[in-house]
Amino acid sequence: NPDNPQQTSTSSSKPLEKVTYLTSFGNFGRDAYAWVAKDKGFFREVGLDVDIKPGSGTGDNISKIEAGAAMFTPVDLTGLLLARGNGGAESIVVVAGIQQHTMAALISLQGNGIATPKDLEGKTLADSPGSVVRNLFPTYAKLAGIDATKVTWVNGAPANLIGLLASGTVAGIGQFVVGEPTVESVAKGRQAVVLPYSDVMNDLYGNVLVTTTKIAREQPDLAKRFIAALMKGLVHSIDNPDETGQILKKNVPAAVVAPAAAECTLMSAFVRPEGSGNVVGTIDTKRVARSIELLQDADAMPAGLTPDQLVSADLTPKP
Amino acid sequence: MIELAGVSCSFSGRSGVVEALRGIDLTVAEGEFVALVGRSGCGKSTLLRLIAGLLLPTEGEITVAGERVTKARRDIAMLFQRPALLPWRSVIDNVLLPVEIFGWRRAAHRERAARLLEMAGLAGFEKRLPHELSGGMQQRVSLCRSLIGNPRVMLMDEPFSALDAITREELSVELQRVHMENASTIVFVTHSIDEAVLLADRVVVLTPRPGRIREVVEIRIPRPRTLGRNAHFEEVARCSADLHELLLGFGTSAVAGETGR
Amino acid sequence: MIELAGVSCSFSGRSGVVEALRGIDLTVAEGEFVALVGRSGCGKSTLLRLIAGLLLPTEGEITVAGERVTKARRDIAMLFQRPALLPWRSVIDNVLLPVEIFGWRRAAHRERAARLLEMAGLAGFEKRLPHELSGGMQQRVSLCRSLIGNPRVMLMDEPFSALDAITREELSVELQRVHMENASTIVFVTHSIDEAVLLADRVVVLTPRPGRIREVVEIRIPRPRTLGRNAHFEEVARCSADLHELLLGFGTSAVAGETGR
Amino acid sequence: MAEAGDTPHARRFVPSGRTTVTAVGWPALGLAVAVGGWWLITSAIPLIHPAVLPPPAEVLTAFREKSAELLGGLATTTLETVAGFLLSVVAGVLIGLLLAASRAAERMFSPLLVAINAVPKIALGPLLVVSLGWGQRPILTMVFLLSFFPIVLSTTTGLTTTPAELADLARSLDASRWQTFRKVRLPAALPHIFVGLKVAMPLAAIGAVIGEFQAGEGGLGYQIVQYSGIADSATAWAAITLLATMSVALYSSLVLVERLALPWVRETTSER
Amino acid sequence: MAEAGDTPHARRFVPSGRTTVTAVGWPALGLAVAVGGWWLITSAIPLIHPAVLPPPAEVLTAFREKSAELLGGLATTTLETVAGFLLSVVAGVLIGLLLAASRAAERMFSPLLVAINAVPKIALGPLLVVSLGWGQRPILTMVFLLSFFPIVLSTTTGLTTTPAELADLARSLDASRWQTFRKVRLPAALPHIFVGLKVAMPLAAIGAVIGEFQAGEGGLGYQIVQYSGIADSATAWAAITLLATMSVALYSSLVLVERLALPWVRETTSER
Ligand SMILES: Nc1ncnc2c1ncn2[C@@H]1O[C@H](COP(=O)(O)OP(=O)(O)OP(=O)(O)O)[C@@H](O)[C@H]1O
Ligand SMILES: Nc1ncnc2c1ncn2[C@@H]1O[C@H](COP(=O)(O)OP(=O)(O)OP(=O)(O)O)[C@@H](O)[C@H]1O
Ligand SMILES: [Mg+2]
Ligand SMILES: [Mg+2]
Repeated sequence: NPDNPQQTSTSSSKPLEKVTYLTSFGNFGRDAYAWVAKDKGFFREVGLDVDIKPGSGTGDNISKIEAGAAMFTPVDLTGLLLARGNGGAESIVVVAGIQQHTMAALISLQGNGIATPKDLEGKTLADSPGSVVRNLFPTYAKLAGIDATKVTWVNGAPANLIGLLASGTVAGIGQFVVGEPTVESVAKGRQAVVLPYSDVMNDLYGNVLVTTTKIAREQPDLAKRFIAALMKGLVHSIDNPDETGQILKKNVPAAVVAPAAAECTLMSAFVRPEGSGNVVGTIDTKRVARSIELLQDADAMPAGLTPDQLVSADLTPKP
Repeated sequence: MIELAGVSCSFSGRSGVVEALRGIDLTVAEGEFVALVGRSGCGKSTLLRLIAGLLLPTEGEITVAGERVTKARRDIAMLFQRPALLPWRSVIDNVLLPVEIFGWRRAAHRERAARLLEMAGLAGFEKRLPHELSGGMQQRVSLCRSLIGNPRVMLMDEPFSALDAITREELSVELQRVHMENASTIVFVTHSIDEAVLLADRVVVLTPRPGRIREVVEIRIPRPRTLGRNAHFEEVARCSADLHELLLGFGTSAVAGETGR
Repeated sequence: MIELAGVSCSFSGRSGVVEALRGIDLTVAEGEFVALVGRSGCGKSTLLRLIAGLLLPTEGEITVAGERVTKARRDIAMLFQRPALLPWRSVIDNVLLPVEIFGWRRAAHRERAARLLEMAGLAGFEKRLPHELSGGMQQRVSLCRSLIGNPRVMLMDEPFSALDAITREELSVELQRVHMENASTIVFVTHSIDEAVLLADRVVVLTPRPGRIREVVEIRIPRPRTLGRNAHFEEVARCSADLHELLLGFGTSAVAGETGR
Repeated sequence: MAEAGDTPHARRFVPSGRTTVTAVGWPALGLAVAVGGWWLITSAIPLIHPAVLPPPAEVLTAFREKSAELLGGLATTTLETVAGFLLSVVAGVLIGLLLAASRAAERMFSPLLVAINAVPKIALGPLLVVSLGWGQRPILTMVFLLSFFPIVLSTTTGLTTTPAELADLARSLDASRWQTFRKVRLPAALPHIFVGLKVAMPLAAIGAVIGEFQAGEGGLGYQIVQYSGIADSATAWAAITLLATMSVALYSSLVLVERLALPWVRETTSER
Repeated sequence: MAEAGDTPHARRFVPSGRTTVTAVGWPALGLAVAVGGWWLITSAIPLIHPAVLPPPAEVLTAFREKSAELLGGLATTTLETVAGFLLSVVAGVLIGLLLAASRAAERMFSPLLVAINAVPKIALGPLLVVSLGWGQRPILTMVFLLSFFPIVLSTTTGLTTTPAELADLARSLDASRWQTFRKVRLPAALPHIFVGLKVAMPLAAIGAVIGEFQAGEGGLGYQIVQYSGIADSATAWAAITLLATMSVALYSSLVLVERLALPWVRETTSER
């Protein structure tokens, strides 16, 4: 580990505490900030030895955190809310916001005849069942003023979506906004058309960092230190996309620098939107409440859940 | 009908070569009944398999009805030393197998099959599977199967070896009848000198490994022949004694004729 | 040594029940040599399998050496009608199988196995696999296997059926020698009346299905016995004729004795 | 036959009551053991967190709540599994036949079949969807891809290991290739082929599920993804349990077919 | 032996040149056909978009560029596959033995084994990770879960279909269960067992990949996820191709082992 000797010496008095962290999915640019925090020694500075494991998406990650296989992971807030609404994820608590707005989007290619949401009518889109984009689509359609019933959804495993789009099998796919450069690189010269859900659903968060209520309650100090260090990594990664790409490559040989850096650049606007101040990771419970309302209105979850049941106000970074 | 000219056959395995037959010259005329006798392991089965086209000779040539043998022929029926019944077929279906293979109508031959089975003492067992039969009964099923096609040539490898003396006699008589009625050519392997003398026009005596023809003994007794003391008792006794001596002549112990390589 | 009291055995299959044996009462004394003769399918093999403990009787009781037979015993060697060789084992390894099973030392019996094979005319074939042997050779391997353990009781199901007359005579002599040396008890199935008369102290004649004991013929000829014309020629001829008649007595055609259900 | 114990006796009809006990009683006991074990590690001594393996009671509740939906999924998936399996059987036996008929074909194609078989099927999703669209066709193809190999292999092995004496018999009758195949080699190969079919059956079920993951619009696989996507593990496990039950049922019917089709095998071989 | 044509002759040694041709020539031809087909549909007449199935040339380039990394992945995955496969063989044969030894056990557990086998392994990811952590243990477990069933089934089938005459022989010698197993039933079952092993081998490779998907931190499966995540399908397919090649190589060694271990099978059966 290339931590500089100065940092090592400051924290060598106490043994490092072990923490297992799961990325949201695999090891891509959008999840590289954890590697940055580790590589730059931010975790070590606060006395933590973090083990970073590749995650497998919101549902799996929630299960693994609940069962104690890992302590922290970013998951999509919408997915978490839906899970909670279904009676699951009961011991999960949100401790920081990674992306202040949902990165969920529909991505199409120029030439597919999609420029505005209205153009989606009559088209075929692909995403996996249970994904955020698909779950939220009816709400998105309502807010964007289009008829959801005129859009055909087909199934596609996450790893296959870009191929389906590039080969012209479908007109659009569900993706995170940061998928844009990847889509363009595969589409060979055709430009991507991105319709971010955040255009019409400004309150909805993207990925949020979660842990269990038990950790939040019993190890608040450790959680605080972890959150602070991770946020430091997050800031560093969006400020230095190229370095982030390198760091990721160094730690995960199967990663590729350029697309990772591009993802970081794109993510920047979601992590630190205009006017959000200097602090990253904040959670506004009012916005969470409105998100819950949104989903309840869309009949996606039952009534009753309140933000304070879900968010640990003590731990979230404050502006 | 059957001609073998300078036929040799060797087998090679991981532990060396066995020369089973060497330089066999033999002609079997149409309608002739030839018995093949010789010590165990001298190559009798191999010889039948060569004539049947199941094995190609390492040397020499075999012709049947003027045609060189390169594969099996439908006018030759082979009765194997082991019954070789299909375990999933009932007795009668095993007997009818050649009928199916030859593309004949099953219905037309069913009755004949039943009659053959009855002749072989297997009436009532038509529907049974082979494993429900005793060894001798299986052998008789196999005999019926080889007879069903009315073959011009029959190659029979110890067809009666698992049968008791009485059944053996009865079936020998039947076989003689079939032979005379159909004028079929028969090559018959047996270990019983009595049987050879009873049935054959000529008895071919093979030497032990490598099998060569030691002598061909002609049996000049008019047909139909019967067992027991009869007018030709002396000829029978002479032939039997001859054959016994010929077989015995290879040495006093079985060991002499048997070497692995 | 072996006692059967009221033993019956039936098989049931999908197409009905076959009564193979009915009411067999038989005592075989220690050191006695009993031959079993009867028409094919009359239940001889079944009887041996019952004594060997491979089959339980439907009725009656069987005891060997005073103990009721419920499973196979190591002091009984069974020689099956078919050679039943393990196809993956060489000839000598097949012969040594009982040695391994009994937990004896292989090395100590290897030489004896080789000697047995030589006696059976199989010298030089020790390393070969069973499929490289002729039918008669396989049967002889199986014979050697049954002898290797020096069993007190031997149950032999047509051990010489696939052998030529000479080998058969030689091995008969060997078997007599073993019998006399070891004082072993032997029950021996054969289709050859000559063989039965040559070897047995008593010959048990079974009726066709269901197999019952028709008669037990005693052969009072002193041992060692030899083949051919000898001092006891008349006794031999008398016994042979008796047996032939007994066997024949079941009707003129094989059909009579055979019904499926 | 279903006699217990080591000692053999003349085969006789087994009282039917006995057969029923072994045919139903033991599997039921096995099921009880399995469910008991499941209950033990999730409820009694909760070793495993319900989020990764929910207790049986929760799964049952989830099943009750969503039974209509789940049973609908079951119907879809069963249909796909059976249809795809039948496809596999036909095609697998034919390919097996081809490989058995020609050594050149075997040498040429069996490495390719192994290669195809070893490709993780997830990676084939886009290819299937792009070439076959959504719905039945790619799903059946996926079922086929997962289950053909055992059938091909067992067919080839069965057909190329006909006992020499039976093959000689067919040859001595100068039977055509087709006749030899139909009357001798195929029946002799059936015991082998059935092993292949039995291995292929659960694979077919997995194929249907993977197919639904990638190109489905319903069915148990679709539901598994959907419900695990929102961490509703109870419902996801209800779907998984249904899937397993379906496989066991289909497998058992296969065993039954085998038993009816090949009575001679049990008679000429020794079970234990 | 490797003689062509229908007519049988006395078996004799086959000239070794001939054997080499059939052993190497045909598979090479098969490979050429496969790559040719691939090239045809992707490059010559581009039916399929390169994002879905990249042309062979691109895959080759990707392999050249990342060869060190991919070969590292290959080593990892091969190790996992082989280790997991060996585990499967040992455990599978033991389970098969148990099921063969007792009818009660068979009736009780075989439905459970079918059920386990039919659970889509993807759904087991969290369970495995939670109980076994990351790395070797869950991956080997995954390999085992995918490949044990064919081995169990073929072992059980092989052991319970010993030719009756051989089983009788063992019984007549009053052989113990263990002796009967070792000296008679197991050798007689080997041809069956090898079919199971051959089916299990490619499944083991898939198991390693799926395991890596879920709990891995390296290996070909991990690389497949990573590179398809950034839509670098050429590299992903390079990894898939390597995986397929590995399977073919492992499968071929298995065939070789079988041929060396069971010479008698080829001699007592008729191939074609
Ligand atoms: N497939 C084979 N491989 C190797 N050797 C063989 C094969 N078949 C037969 N032999 C050898 O060829 C010789 C002759 O065998 P064959 O079966 O023709 O004898 P046979 O005269 O029929 O003997 P028997 O009377 O015992 O049946 C034997 O020494 C045998 O070992
Ligand atoms: N497994 C079985 N199932 C059904 N019936 C059987 C079985 N084994 C033998 N039988 C029947 O029992 C009867 C006696 O058979 P067994 O084999 O004892 O005859 P055998 O006297 O040895 O005849 P062979 O001299 O032909 O060998 C036969 O009618 C046979 O059909
Ligand atoms: Mg012979
Ligand atoms: Mg018998």
